Amino acid sequence: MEAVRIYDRLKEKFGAGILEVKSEKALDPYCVVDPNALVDIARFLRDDGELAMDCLSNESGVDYKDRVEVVYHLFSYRHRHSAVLKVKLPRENPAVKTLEGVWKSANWMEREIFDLVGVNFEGHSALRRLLMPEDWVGHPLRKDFVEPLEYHGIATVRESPIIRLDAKKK
Amino acid sequence: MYLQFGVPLALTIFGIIFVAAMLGLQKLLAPSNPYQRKLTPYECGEPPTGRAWINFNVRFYLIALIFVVFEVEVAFVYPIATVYLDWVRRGRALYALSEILIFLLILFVGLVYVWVKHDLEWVKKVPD
Amino acid sequence: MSLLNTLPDYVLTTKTDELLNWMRKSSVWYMLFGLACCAIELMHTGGPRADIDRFGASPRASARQSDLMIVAGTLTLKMALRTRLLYDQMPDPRYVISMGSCASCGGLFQLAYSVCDGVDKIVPVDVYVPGCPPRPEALTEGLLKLQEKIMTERWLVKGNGGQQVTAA
Amino acid sequence: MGNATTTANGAVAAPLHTEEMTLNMGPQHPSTHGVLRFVVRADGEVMREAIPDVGYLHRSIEKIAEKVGYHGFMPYTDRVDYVCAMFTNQGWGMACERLAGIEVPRRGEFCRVIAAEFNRLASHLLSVGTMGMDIGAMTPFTHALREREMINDLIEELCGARLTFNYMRIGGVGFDLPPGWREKALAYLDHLEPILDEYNSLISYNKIYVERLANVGVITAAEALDYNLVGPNLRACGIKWDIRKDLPYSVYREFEFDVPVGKGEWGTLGDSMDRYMVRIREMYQSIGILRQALKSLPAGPVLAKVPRNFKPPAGECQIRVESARGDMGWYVVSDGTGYPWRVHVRTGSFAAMGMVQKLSRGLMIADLVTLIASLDVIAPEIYR
Repeated sequence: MEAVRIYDRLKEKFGAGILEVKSEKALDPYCVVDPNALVDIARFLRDDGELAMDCLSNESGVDYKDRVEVVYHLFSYRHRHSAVLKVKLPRENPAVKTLEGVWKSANWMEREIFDLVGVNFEGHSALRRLLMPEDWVGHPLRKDFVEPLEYHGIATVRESPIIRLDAKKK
Repeated sequence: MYLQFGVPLALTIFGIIFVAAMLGLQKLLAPSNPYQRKLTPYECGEPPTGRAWINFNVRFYLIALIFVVFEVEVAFVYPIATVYLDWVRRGRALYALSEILIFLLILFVGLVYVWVKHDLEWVKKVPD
Repeated sequence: MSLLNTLPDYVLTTKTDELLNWMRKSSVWYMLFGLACCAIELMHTGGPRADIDRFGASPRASARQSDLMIVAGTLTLKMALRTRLLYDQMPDPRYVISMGSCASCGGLFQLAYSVCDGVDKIVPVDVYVPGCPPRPEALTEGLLKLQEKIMTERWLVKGNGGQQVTAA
Repeated sequence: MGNATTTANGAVAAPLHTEEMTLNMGPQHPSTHGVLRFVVRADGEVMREAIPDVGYLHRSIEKIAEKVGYHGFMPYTDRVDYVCAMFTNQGWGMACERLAGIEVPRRGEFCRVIAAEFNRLASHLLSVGTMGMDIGAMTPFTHALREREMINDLIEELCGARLTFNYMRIGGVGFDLPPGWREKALAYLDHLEPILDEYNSLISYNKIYVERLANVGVITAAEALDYNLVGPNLRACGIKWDIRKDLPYSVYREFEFDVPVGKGEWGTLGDSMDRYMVRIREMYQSIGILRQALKSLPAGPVLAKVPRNFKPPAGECQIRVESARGDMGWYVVSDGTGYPWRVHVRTGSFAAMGMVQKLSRGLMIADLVTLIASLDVIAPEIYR
């Protein structure tokens, strides 16, 4: 089943939940979903016989200038079709409900997005930093992330050896 | 008249000297530089957490006990093996063989008992 | 009452030093400390073809039994604290080979926010092996350079004793 | 603590109060295939749970992608999975080609398939070798490394590097096959096949091997899909799914090869032994593909015309490549400038690591080691 027809089915079923469907001039047509209706849409996508999206194959957090987007790539092994859902969140403290209840693979992907992009997933079983050290400040994959100059006494900048060579020449 | 004990005496003296030399040289020549961070217990790179003195599972003790029993058994078989040829030359081969077999048999019964009572497996199934 | 660095420079003492150094040089045990891509090359160096076991370097699992730490791979900040602890827990006289450009100066990950540029910020390094990843032969040459360095150390004779790392 | 009950045969089965040990299979551990850390809560040898703590090799490759241009990011893709770097190269190349709509010449596609399949052989050899070492048999590791060295020589002759190749470019491949390489590669394949049979009979039907691997870390098909397991781990659970066959990309349509699936011959379906055997059988299939590709290699250029400062049109796309560790998803967002806006890679090991905590309940500590080895988890794939 084509992605666009999947989104039409979603539009019939959820109406207001689907904010926008972008299909022309897009390599992977996607549909923007209302954050509060996300979990029901996801559950419908998984349980519906015709769609049967039984695998959340990829979930990524993207930080744009005015918003933070969480992109869900879903895939169905039975019907071999895929769909892309997007959720647009404000930049300050983005929050969305977790999909861990629907697909368990979301657990680690959401922890990584929380760690790197700073999206807070409500209802997540163990939401803590996945990749960065526990006492790290800030979310590195944000566009306005400033690197700390030192961490536990280890300088994160390495002066270029040429400076040392010039000093030795003098 | 105690001449035949000369060889073991020499061996023990040499043993003691050898061990003393090794430890002594180590004390003299090796650098020793213990400081607090070096003496912390090694935990694959992580700072150690929690106490080490906890009463851990009793299975470790039982498995160690069974191991010691059969280790000592092997230790007793060695001296017999060394003198076994003399007995054969003196024509008392059957006596020597039966001697060692009885010793092994008794311990074999112990092994069967431990096997049947599932003490060799880690998770002991209490036969209820 | 250790005799370390107390005796003057006689034939006997320098020759014992050389004997000591020769024995320690030909049995340098390295710690399995593979972090990233260089770890695979470290395995190949310990593997059947470019075998460094013929130089007496056999892999050890824990820091307690090894006297050489080959930092093979990118050192992230999170790993840097553990590396310092592992270095401290190694028995004296200990050496560090920084294998690969990531361990030596951060390599192609200097742009990264989470990578510590160079292991020499954490531990004193004896030999730097360039390459990304260095070939097994390059690492073997690094080990041979370290063995030459071990031969110049002085134990009985007065002078710079076997690296007294201060209580960090 | 607790009441002492006497069992049928009179033995007093008073529950002995023993505390739970919290062990640390830390970042520096011979069996964790790189810098993984497990906080193991164990009662004696049986584990209550092993909580993975990851992030010791997070080299922020995705942030660097935003600083270096499209062409400059290719060497970084090698470091995403350094054991089979050809697949990450191919993934990045295909993502950019799909973004900009570039057509790769046929010979370039063939060179990509040849290099990738050789790399799959090398990756599986390393995975099978280290599994042998994790179970305690030292010699399989040296056998596997000896074969891997020969593959490294072949690939080094092709692109100059042994591990991080940087062989593929956006729009094709960097170098053509050197003269005489084809015959050398075919000769190597004939040499490898009997050695693989010998290795298989030496190791795979060994009693200790089967005892240590069968019925350990069993994953059912439904769980595998729920946790989004991919590649050999998924095929071992009985699901016949291979991107090269089911969502064919590049020139894989033109080759006949079978997709080996776990059958549960040794224990239950989806245990560690199945995962191991799927990898062994996949090696035979890779040899088959390589033979067909090397024989029917077309002539022609290997690299399409791609401008030096490559600026794909704004947009986003996701492509999936069948790497040695399963289907690797590359999600690239471009905003029309010379630097990608966002790159996200979803790899097989990441999903496999997400499952270890659930699988480890009730296992023995030694079984955790074989579980990690059978899932074939590589540290940088988890952390990127």
